[in-house]
Amino acid sequence: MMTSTSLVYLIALPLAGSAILLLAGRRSDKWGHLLATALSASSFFVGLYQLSLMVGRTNSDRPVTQKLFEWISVGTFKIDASLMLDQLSICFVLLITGVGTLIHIYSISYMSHDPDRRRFFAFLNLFIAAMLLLVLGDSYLNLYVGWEGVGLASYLLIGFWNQKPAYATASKKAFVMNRIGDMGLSFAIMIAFATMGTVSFSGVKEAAGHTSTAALTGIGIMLLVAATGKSAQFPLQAWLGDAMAGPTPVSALIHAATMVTAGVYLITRSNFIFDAAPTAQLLVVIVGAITLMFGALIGTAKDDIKKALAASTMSQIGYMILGAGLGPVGYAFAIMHLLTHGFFKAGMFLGAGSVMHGMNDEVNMRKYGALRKFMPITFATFGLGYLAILGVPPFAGFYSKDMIIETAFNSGGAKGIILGCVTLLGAGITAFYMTRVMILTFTGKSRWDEEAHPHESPWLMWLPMAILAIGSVTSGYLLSHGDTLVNWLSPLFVNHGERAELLSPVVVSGLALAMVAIGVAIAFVKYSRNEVAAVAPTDVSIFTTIARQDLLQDRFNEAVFMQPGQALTAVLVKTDEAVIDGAVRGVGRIALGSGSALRGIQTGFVRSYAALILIGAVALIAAIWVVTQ
Amino acid sequence: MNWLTLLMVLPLIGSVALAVLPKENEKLVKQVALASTLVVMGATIAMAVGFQRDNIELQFVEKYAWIPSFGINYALGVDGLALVLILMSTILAPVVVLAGWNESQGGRWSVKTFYILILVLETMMIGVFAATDVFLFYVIFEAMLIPVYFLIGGYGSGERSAAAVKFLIYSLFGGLMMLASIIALYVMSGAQGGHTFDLAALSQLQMSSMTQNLLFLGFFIAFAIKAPLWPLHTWLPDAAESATPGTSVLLLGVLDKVGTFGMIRYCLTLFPDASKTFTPVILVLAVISIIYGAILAIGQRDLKRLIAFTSISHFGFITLGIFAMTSQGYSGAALYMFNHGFSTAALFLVGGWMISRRGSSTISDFGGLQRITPVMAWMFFLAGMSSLALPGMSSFVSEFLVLVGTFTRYPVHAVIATFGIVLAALYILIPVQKALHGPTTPGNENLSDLNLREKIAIAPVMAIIIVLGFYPAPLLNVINPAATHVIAQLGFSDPAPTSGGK
Amino acid sequence: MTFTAPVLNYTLLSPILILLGGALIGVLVEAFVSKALRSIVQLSLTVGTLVLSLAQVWRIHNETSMSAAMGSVIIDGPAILLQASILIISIISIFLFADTDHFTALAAALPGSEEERHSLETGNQVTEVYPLTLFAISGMMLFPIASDLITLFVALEMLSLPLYLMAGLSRRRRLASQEAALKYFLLGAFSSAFFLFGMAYLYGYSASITYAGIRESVVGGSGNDVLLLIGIAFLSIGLLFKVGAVPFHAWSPDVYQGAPTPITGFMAAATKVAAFGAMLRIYYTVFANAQWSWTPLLSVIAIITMLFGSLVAIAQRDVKRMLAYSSIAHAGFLLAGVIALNKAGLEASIFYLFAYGVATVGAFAVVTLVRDSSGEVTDLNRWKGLGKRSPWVAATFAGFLLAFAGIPLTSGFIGKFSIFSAAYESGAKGVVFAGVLSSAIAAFFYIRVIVLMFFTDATQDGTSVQLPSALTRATLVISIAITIALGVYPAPLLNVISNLSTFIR
Amino acid sequence: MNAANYLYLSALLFTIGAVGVVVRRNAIVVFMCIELMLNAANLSFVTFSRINGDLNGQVIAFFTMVVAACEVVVGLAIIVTIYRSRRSASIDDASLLKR
Repeated sequence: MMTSTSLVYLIALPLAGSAILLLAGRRSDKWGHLLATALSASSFFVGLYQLSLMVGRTNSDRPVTQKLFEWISVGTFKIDASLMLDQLSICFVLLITGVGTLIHIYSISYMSHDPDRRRFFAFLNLFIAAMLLLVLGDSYLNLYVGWEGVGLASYLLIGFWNQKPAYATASKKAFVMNRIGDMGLSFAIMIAFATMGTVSFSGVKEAAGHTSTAALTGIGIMLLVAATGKSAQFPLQAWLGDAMAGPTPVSALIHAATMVTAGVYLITRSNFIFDAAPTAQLLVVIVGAITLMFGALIGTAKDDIKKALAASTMSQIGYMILGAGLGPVGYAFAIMHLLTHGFFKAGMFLGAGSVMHGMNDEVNMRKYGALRKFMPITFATFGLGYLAILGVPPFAGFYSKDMIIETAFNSGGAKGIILGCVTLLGAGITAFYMTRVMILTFTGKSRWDEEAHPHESPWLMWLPMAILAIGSVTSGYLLSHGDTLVNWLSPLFVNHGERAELLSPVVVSGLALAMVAIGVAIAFVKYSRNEVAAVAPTDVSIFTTIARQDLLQDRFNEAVFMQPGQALTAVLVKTDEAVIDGAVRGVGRIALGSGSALRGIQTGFVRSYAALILIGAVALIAAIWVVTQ
Repeated sequence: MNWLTLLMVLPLIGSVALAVLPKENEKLVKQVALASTLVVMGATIAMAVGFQRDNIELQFVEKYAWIPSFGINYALGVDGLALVLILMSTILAPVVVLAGWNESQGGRWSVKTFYILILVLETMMIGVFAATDVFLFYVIFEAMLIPVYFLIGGYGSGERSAAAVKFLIYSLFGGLMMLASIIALYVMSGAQGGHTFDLAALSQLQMSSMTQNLLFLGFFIAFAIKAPLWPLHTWLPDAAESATPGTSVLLLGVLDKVGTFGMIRYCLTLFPDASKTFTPVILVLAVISIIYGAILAIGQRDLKRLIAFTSISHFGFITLGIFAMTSQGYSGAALYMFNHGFSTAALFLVGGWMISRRGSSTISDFGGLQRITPVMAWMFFLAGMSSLALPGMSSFVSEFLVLVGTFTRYPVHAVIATFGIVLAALYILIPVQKALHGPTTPGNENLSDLNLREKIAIAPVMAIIIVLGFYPAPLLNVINPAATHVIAQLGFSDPAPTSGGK
Repeated sequence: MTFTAPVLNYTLLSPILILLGGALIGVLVEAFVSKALRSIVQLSLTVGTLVLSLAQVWRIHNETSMSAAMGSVIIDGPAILLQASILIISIISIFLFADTDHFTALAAALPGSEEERHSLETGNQVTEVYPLTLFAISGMMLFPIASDLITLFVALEMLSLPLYLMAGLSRRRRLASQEAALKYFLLGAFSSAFFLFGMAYLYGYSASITYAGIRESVVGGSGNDVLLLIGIAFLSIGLLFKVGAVPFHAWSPDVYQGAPTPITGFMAAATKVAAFGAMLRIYYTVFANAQWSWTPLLSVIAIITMLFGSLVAIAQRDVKRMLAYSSIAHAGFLLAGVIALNKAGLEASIFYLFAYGVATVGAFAVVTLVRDSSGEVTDLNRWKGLGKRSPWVAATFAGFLLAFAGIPLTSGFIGKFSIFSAAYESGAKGVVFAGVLSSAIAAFFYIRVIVLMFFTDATQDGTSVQLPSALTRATLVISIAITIALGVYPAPLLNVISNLSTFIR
Repeated sequence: MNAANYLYLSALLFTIGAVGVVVRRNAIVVFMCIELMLNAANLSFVTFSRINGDLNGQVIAFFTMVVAACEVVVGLAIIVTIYRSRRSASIDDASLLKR
């Protein structure tokens, strides 16, 4: 494999940025954000440069590596700190640095009033660095470092306003649930090392051939667990909604465009394992399917614009995971949807941020309405994103999502039918709740509080939105035109022969559009025709109630994990004091007690002492008698 | 040149110097103490430079007759493991002195006495790791208790004397168990070609498996008390709660390592078969300690107790790694000992500063520190991250090595132990949230942030934690040869990849 | 039958003869020297005698292996070592006698009587304690070197009778002191009756009163075992009583508490050396071949003694009683040395005896310093905060306690280690284990005292530490120095011991 | 007459003495009991001396008497002082020191 000397800069630049900003402290308040943005941008250009190099080479030579130094080496457990950039990771690099830079720019203005803006940018840079490490690491362990690094960054950013207890809790929740996922990843690594003796991607890829399906399935499932944690997939999805506590740019970058898609990357990257472990692969699909419905349903009931978008993110990632679970044919489409989603979802989040910016941080959509007139640019960009996520041709989503739906149908047998229907239904619901968001926010009558003075955001904010909007219009076409992306990625995946088509693309697109139309229609009927209450109505169906409570996910976790856990802790704390330490103290008390008891012998009367001696003598005689008999 | 003796003598010279200084001039006393610890650190580093990595023999060996009629020698020498631990001790000493600049005030006795005790303790810390004569080891092992006892009881807070007594009784009991075993070894050596306490010679003794098991237990109990292994841990939280932060650092960071160090140096070397016999039990205890310690830590309201329980969990990891009998496990454990020294130091020192500023060690009394004292808050956060073994921190490398090394031979134990990392997230983030986040709780609106001295004290610790996280090679290269050597001696070799039974 | 004139080797007997001479002179001094000079003369006389005797012991130490007085005493390596130990311990403890405040002005006077007050006021202090001490010491010197039953019995009484009296000489709490004397006397006499009866049976068994003769019959195995066993048993009672082994210990706490503290220190240290010396000689030479019969019994007694002493000591609130029980526990440890019945055991025991004796004297020396208006304060609760008031005294006491507890770098640890390893070598694993266990228990109360002194705040009750007089200070310094030195670098002494310690049979 | 009988007698006397020490309260009587034990021992000595046919036993008997005499001196001295200060010769009264 070709080696490069410049990969490290991708990571080093933003890392240096965060280090400088954190160490320099308040001194760098003036210029910190600019430096951070510049570094992120420069990292993006390094990425472009790498891309240009890569395009120039033939398929087989495209991946490049750079060994920095020997990180851990004990016995056969040898891990180099080395990076690998191939067709897959370059996509991520560009997404991360590109969208990342835009969001840096956006934040300069968005956070301008926050006293801690410098810290915010430091964390953003830290995130970029960690995320790049995640996608550039050449072994599962290196990936793991980035994996937890982004977790840390996300923790810091969700809790950026941690003086609000609720936010602090949200960040803790996110970290802990991610840790559960990370545990899965470490299991995967352990199994891999124990069975294959290596944990580097290339090594595992080779070894996978002669490793038992059982082991591979184990690894696969554990990787899936990791993915569910990081990508907020069922059953570890609960943290994403609360993660919206972070500043909106964060939600856009981390919890929409990049970090949450790491799971998809992991699964795609580990294609050689999943291809060889059908069971694991099936589980991936199931998780994806469940989550996409789960998210969609939650999305229908949320009045908080960010939470609604978060729910949709969850659901969209469900699509990607599902796609990735469909095997060789699916990987490319999963990635494609990931990229397009990166554009339109980030765009919409920034839009939401812009709206909040104008509505002094109001997030309840029931308090919006008729904002179309007041923030046209926001409306436009958001609208484009809306069309993209719906999958209306020729917008981005149309290409990426339909591909997944189509592949789902064509994955064969009942499985195919079911998955197909689920994805279709999901598309419908998506259309419904996104339309709902549009209507509640931008159309209809205004339902704001008095003090709200909605206004368009400054150019520093709408420019990134605009760029992303362009992306969400064009990216789909560009990537899929002539199967650009598919061919680009194909060398990474073992190609199986084409499957028999159940439905032709045209039919699928037709169905999908139909579903979308239905969804939109319902939404119109429900929210545009009749008046929307400024406060959420309480006389709603049980389903709505449940959906509003995120399908009871938190209640479930509390009942099943938290409360028993806390009970156990309380009990153990008591037993440690009472039983274990008690036993020790007991021994002491026994000694003391027997001591004072034996004191009784010392009566103070000479005669009793003499008696003791006499008894002793008699005892000796008795002993002798016994001996001599 | 007798490096090791030199290292042991230097602090003594320092303490003598202190003894002659006037009690009143506390500043001078502190400066002298700091200076001597720094000198020792320098000397240690100088020695470490001369250490030949790939040589598995003991190095810097010294041997003089001490009590010939019992075949007792004053014999010193270090292998990679001992060297690393001595390094840790001598680096921590100045940090502790500098960090705890004022913690010696308000004790029962003068500041002077405090630092004399510290320096005497440092001598013993070096000796206990360097001793290669079992008797010498035992002597130091026991004698060490006395200065610590007075440090806790004389300068601690709260139920200090009770805690000190508990610590002493526990340790003495363990020590006597070990003494019984040592006597037995001595007698056996007499029966098999001359009384001796030379470690190498004793490891050649022939003994029935029954005897070996009993003697092993004698040693192991002593060490399991030192490196608190469930269920012999209950002295640690009390001690840590009462001791001054600096003392706690030396106690948990260094002295408790004697336990895990002893398991390797004495239990494994002297009783290989017994070690194998008891491995299953010990592994279970280790795993219990990991989980139990973590859960208890989550349940604590007092910051110092919380840190103590996290250490119990960490010692579980170390023990697990030792008895996994794989090179990864062993090196991981050895590295873990080193790292734990520093992450605990960080936690205790920063925690100590928080406590002394707030005048309370109850976690819920803090709150919103991140806004008031950002630097201190950051340091505490970083220390916490290192304690939960975040990748990029040195502790991650060691913890992961332990887990991987264990998994290859004892997957089930490894899997259960891994749940510890989730609990770790909880026991660190809960205090972080309570103490650093949220609104500022009344009472600490105007706490002061770290001053320059404190920053200087904590900086090297953090530096080590992070640098070793990305580049642990320097230590691993020293440890690995010893690791492979020991594992081989026990007749083990790393399990080959199984290909999952295909 | 004809009597042959006895042949005496005066050189070998000289240490004892010197002591006796000194004692007699002391009696005369008591009679004729004016009361002003009396104490100082007595003291210097006594010390001089002791030093002279010690010098004499040194002179004869390498012309050993000879039996003096027609084989009724044997001067051999162990004898020299034991005599030297006794003398050294006596010297450092005699310094404590100098402070006459401990002793009643006039033992004959009624407590609280006009007579007593008068003699106090006129400073008419009788100093018979010095000659008594010398007599006792000479008995102690004779006890371990006796090699026939008569000498043994006479020596026993020689060392006991003065001690009975000395126990009653306290100036304060005289009733208690007299009671102590009475108890000590009655029980002592009682036990010596057993001792005598045992002698009778040994004589009956072997038709000989010399160790050599008895050993022959034991080796030969001829004769009636019942006689032998009863003999051994009853003889042992006498000896075990002297060393204070359970169940023959009961006197020691009361006597230790009642007697004047300097006496207690002297008694606790020196008597143990003498009694164990005799015991070692008898068991190692005379009864060695009847081992099968007595080791089990002795082991049981040893175990009970260790555990009993340690356990009861925990519950004590009086320093002197606490030390008494600790000395019981130590008697148990020393019995382990007797049981060992090998060279290592002998060496260990001798080392232990010396180390323990010195530390004991030192400990009691500290006790003499802690006082209030009405004399010594032995209630532990009033020792609180001693470390604050006078750190050095407290630290010294802590040092002795650590030695008793057998913490490394003190003489106690080396002693404990050597004696246990010897016992283990001879297969007495049970005893060793009990020993280790009781050491753990014992540590508990030694530490408790340290906590009291250092970690608890003083109660304002007029308890104060008297500034040690030059002589007391000497005692303290010498004993702590020896205690530490023997802990850090015992090699020289151990070598001396191992060169000398073989019994002549 | 069989010498063994003297031994039985002496054993008997010894036991009586020992029991006496334990049961009697008066210091003097107790002391007498001890004397009885000593003399029992003497009796055995003499008897054994007879059995073994040498004089050692009898010599010891003499020694014993001397020693016993000394004991009497010391003992009486102590008992008398106690009596004078307590106005009672009952050894049970003297029990200040206990536990």
